[in-house]
Amino acid sequence: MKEPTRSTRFDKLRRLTPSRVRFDASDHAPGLDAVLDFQASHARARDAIHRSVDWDSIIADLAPHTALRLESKAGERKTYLSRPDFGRELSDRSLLALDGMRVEGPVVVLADGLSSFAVQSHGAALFQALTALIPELGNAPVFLVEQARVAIADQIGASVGATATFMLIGERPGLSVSDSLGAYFTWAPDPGLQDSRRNCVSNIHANDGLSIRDAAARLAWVWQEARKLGTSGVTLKDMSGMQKAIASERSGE
Amino acid sequence: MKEPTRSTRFDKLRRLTPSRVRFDASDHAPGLDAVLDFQASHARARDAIHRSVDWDSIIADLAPHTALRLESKAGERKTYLSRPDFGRELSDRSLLALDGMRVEGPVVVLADGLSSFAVQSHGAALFQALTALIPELGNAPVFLVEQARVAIADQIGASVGATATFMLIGERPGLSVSDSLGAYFTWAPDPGLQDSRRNCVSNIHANDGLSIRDAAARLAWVWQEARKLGTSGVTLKDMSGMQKAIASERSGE
Amino acid sequence: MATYKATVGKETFGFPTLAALLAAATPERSGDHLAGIAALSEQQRVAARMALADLSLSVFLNEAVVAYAECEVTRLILDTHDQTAFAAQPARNVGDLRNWLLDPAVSGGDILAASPGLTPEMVAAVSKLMRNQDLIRVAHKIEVVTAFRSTIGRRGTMATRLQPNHPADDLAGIAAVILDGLMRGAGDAVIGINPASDSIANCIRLVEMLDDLREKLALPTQSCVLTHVTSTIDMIAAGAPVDLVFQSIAGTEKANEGFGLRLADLAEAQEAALSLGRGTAGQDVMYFETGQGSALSANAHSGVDQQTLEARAQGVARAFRPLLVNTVVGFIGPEYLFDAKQIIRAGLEDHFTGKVLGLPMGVDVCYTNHAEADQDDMDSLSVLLAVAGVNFVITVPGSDDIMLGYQSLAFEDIAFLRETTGLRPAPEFEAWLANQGPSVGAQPLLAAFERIGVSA
Amino acid sequence: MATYKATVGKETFGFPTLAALLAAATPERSGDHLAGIAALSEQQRVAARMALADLSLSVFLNEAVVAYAECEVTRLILDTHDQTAFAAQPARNVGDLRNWLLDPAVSGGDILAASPGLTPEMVAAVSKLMRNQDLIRVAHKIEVVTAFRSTIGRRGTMATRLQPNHPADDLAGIAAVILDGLMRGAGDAVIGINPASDSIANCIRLVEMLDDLREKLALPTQSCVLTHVTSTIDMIAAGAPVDLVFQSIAGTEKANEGFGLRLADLAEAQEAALSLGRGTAGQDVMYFETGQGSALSANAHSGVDQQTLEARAQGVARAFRPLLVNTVVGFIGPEYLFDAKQIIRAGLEDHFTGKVLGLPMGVDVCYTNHAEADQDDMDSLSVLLAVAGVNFVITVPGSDDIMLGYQSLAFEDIAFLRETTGLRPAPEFEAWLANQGPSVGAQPLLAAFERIGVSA
Ligand code: B12
Ligand code: B12
Repeated sequence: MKEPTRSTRFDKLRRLTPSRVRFDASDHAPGLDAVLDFQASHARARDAIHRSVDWDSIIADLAPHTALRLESKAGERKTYLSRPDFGRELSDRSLLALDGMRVEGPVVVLADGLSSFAVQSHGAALFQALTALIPELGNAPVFLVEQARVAIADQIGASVGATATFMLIGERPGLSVSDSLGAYFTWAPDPGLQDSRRNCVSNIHANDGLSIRDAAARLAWVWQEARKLGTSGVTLKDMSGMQKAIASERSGE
Repeated sequence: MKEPTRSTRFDKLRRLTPSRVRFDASDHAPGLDAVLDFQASHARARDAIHRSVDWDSIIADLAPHTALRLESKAGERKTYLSRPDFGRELSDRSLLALDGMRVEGPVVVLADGLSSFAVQSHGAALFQALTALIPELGNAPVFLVEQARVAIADQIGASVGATATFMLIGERPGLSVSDSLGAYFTWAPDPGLQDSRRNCVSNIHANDGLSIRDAAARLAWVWQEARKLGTSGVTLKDMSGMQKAIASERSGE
Repeated sequence: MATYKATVGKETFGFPTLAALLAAATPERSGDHLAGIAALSEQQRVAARMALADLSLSVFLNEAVVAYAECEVTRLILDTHDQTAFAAQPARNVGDLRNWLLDPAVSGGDILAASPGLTPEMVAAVSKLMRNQDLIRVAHKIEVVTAFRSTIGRRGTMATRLQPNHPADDLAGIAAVILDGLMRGAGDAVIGINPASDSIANCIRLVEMLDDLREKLALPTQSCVLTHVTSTIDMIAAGAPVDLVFQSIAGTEKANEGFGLRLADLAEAQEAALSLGRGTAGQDVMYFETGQGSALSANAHSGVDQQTLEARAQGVARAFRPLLVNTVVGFIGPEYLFDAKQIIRAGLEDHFTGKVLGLPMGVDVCYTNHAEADQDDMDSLSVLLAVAGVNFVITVPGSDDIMLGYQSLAFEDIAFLRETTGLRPAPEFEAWLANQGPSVGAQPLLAAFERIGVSA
Repeated sequence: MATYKATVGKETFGFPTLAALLAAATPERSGDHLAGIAALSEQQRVAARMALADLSLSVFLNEAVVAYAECEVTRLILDTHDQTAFAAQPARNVGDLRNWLLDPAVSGGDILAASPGLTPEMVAAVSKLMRNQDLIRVAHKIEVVTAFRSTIGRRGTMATRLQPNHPADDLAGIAAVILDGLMRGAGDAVIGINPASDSIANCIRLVEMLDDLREKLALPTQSCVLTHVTSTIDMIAAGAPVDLVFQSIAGTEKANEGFGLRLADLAEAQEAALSLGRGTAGQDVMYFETGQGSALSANAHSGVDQQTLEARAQGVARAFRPLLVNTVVGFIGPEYLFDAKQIIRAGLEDHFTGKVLGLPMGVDVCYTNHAEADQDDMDSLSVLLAVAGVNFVITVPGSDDIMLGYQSLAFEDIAFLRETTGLRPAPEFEAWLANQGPSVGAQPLLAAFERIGVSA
């Protein structure tokens, strides 16, 4: 007995959505192929969360720019997952490493976040694309942070006196895409800021997501606007209508 | 509304068993007092497993006898619980500590096992009672082992050349008794021995269990028999009928 | 200085406030550890439960866990508390209440009659004294029936939300998922989309498409675009065919502020939706989502444990006669519910407290990839909820919500639950399904989809 | 050199033997880690499942996981394999078998007809491809009915073993617990004591007391003293009133050796018990217990994963027409089943494999204090098993077995399960309970206890 072959009758409908649609009116359990594919996706997504980043290869890809490795207070993955507050603060050692360092202009922070695959695959490339558009980013080392949450960029930026931070961080992996990078921009970083002070460019990945080029362009645009406004976040977004632009861009309208 | 007071009608029956009997024909859920008592017992039992032993106070209680602290390969509690094989072997450091040490006659090993409360409450007392009956035990230090399983006594005994081992170890805590000590006697200890080569005197505790005095007497008796037979375990037990003796002793027949 | 105390073994534990007592009594939860208010040992937890069992219910009417002056949720709860119903129910302390709820002689109707006299905090407190089986047993007794175009919550039935999300709000893509869901009998609670883009124009486009589809298919169900309540008001003003008003709600004023929400908005929206008179089987027009951790995630928890705050969010819901309320139980992540054990427990708690408060409770049986959970655990939770009598569950294609990045139940899980527990769809929807002939995938349905431009 | 392989993502994984493949495909289990045979990553586990899905069922007839020459359990399995039934069922590979079992058109009767053609290893293998819901769904279809004085396993019923253990085998203490259990409707599967002392004289004393009580109360149930099978043979020879023969069994000859057991002993004991002809509703006289981890704990696992070995133990059971078989799922400790997730999964697996093999499966829903589990988890597992159609569960007073130091279900859990799932006792027992009048605790029962010297 073979598994009932999936009817091709609905293939046109299937192409309309990336969802795991089935088009089958029976009371059957899902096919075994679908079940095993689901499990493989889940394994990959979990791997993305739990595997650590190969920072050396990222450092190589950042050349000729220099990088400085930092870590949060979370220490290990299990703590990171249950204590987001620790992920928002630098360890004492990392704080010491920044002691006395001053930077002119904005800085880039690359962080593992919830997906090591994301920063591994797209981190250096997005940085390179960004520096091409914002040369000032070349003045400072790139900060590579382990076990980090979005808000840790505030502490880094404030402690070196940066005018703004670009936080490029792994988003929580979904079942179908596990290497999605998120970029959070914050003008005048300061520990304790609300997320409403940030702008977010999300879903940067090669799988129907935002391309590196488009993401860099969008972030550069945010950077220009923020310089004019002297702030970032909700205010900036409201004025730009960026949100809509991204949505229509994605749906290809 | 008060919780229906437990009828006293069945108190006579209740005294017949230490079980959590209820004597209530209703379809009601158990009373809240019973539920909370259960939870308190569970907390205590788990505490007994996870709390570590205060070895210093045991060492004080062992005086004038000297003690040597050892540890298994298990390291921490979580590993201990999932890897009984590690609990049966000494760490490299502990092995080194035994290097060159020789002992005449039998030795006593005190170990945490699955209940720190057990060895804490009854370990030193049982040792003192035992030495009173078996003076040879005074010749060697008492070995105190952390994260240990029963079989680790084989390695200790063999490595110091002891003729026999008395392993006094915390039994897995039940809901109603969480400080029960088990004693395992092994003649001619050797790593890799089966449990069938040991004799067990179990349920040593103050809560309807075997008393320290009776346990010591029983173990001394096993020791005498083993010396005559030149072995321990199933053979010895079969000949002694000890099992029956203990059972009738307990049921007070 | 400890106001509440109890002794376990030889140790006496004290708890300075009602909030601290509740937090220590609650089953272990990563979010309460994160907030620094969880019990520090199992013994302390049992002590808190002992103190809680003896606590008079009237204490909850005098000591608010979040100050009355500072929080409109507290004001709503206390101002609408029904003294007569409170006096009429026989329990004097929290332990009594537990025993009364579990008493086989006490029916679901008795509980619903007492419900207006119980505050969310009382109900949260009593749940902390209950095992999973107690949460299931009590919820199982309570039948909360609501209706709009379908009738939801009747004993022996279990409905589903069909959630056809699409990352770019593509109409054809959404319609394809709806067809997939209908073919397997999903959608009797609601067909509800989370929009990727929140703009009102986009939301109107979505709701019009849903309404069109529903009319063409003569579907006895309701549609919803889950956008902000104020946007829905605007949509209604613009003449959009809005069936239900959706809103995420939380258990403190401050957390609702994070959602851009004041309680007055909800009343206004409810009135607007009612004015349309679109229901046929009934006129329950509100749909709420909640979820443990939302207040803490906005740093707006005021030292109250997340399960008590969840019950308070439900206290908000019951003021607005909802058609549907569901907890999105494992959505945010492991910092609030660490693993399957915590998700399962929270799901049963939220369902229980909601039902005792008289709500038409559904559950989004779900988890994220960074939580310690998998499909096996969702299978378990879904069966437990089916036995407990859940009104509805959320379903997506193949369990994978590609827009929100988390896993919920799949359309096909309904067949499993119906086969093993005997539960049936909402009656109007069941009749509609029967009309589709032996196979729902057959001609009438496909023809209707073709008429809206989606052809196979 | 890898005989079996599959690719996940970009990585190809190989598995040298059938045993290695099965071990890698099984859901995570601490015992398999302890044995050093567990999958090293989730990806590898999925790969093993993919390879397993494509594996022809005939491979199981040619490659024994424990060598035929060395193991009488393997010989029993292969020598009694029914080629005709195997050929008649439509599945050719393990994936097919999974689909066939789940097919709504395939009934429990169809599965039982195919069962003699399926080896325990095939059934273990297919379970590794199944989610919890699949294990429940298939088991739910299968009705295995057995009988001695009561009839056990009928659809819509769930029976219980009343386990009145006492640390000193005190007769009055045991009788008191039996009364407590009967008052709450426990005991229709068996009243079965684990003796504290194994001596034959003691066991006879116990079984005589049980029989006396049963007769005085006219109880339509059977009694059992769970001592070694060879002791039971001696008891029968000595004229003791033995209803059932008990034995713990494991999945390898070497592990059974650790129990002092040869398969021939079972046949001999069965014959002896049958010769007494004591059954009234039927003549099923064997009672077996199993439990994942028993072989590894005796260092007799031969590199086979613990769940496959459990199915092989069930393969032993089915050769002897048992009245009752149960897994003692969480008894040994966390080194085999680490936490509630593993215990729940193992409980559902053992129930599933047993049912597919045609066994009257019960489950001891239990845990020890060093495992990561609590009453909430047992509540969940017991509901899942009730929905799956478990034949019986074990019950002790207040969940606390004071003799064996672990927690099982409580007498009062039965009322909960019956109330929420509608399951009923064994029919003969239900009639007996009805005869006791409105309250089982009433006079007739107490009077009978008084006649044996236990008075309230
Ligand atoms: C988890 C999540 C949330 C959680 C965040 C709390 C938590 N405990 O993690 C909750 C549910 C509270 C949330 C709320 C919102 N979110 Co959100 N969220 C996400 C999600 C699913 C994952 C984020 C992630 O993985 N971060 C990485 C980890 C490592 O970062 P973290 O430090 O742990 O978490 C921080 C960020 O997640 C950040 N964050 C989360 N959402 C948003 C949204 C904006 C605009 C900003 C600036 C920051 C931000 O807040 C967290 C705490 O500092 C993303 C989808 C995605 N693919 O990324 C959407 C996403 C980022 N969120 C989005 C939106 C729109 C919102 C809301 C505005 C929704 C609303 N209408 O109310 C709110 C506002 C959030 C705020 N604080 O200002 C959009 C952003 C679109 C854009 N380009 O601007 C996304 C992309 C989803 C989508 N496609 O609709 N969100
Ligand atoms: C767990 C347990 C077992 C497990 C052990 C495996 C495991 N993974 O732990 C299993 C289920 C396999 C088992 C089997 C038996 N057990 Co046992 N077991 C226990 C129990 C409940 C707890 C033991 C404990 O906490 N040990 C402490 C930990 C730290 O030690 P460990 O190194 O982790 O585990 C070792 C010991 O437990 C030892 N062990 C376990 N049981 C026995 C029995 C004897 C006679 C000996 C010498 C050793 C021994 O074997 C383990 C592996 O080396 C005790 C009850 C109690 N209150 O102690 C009964 C108990 C010790 N067992 C008992 C008996 C009779 C047996 C059996 C002979 C039963 C039978 N008829 O088949 C078998 C034989 C065991 C053997 N290997 O020779 C009796 C002993 C009575 C006596 N005074 O001699 C006890 C007291 C229970 C009782 N009241 O009936 N047992």
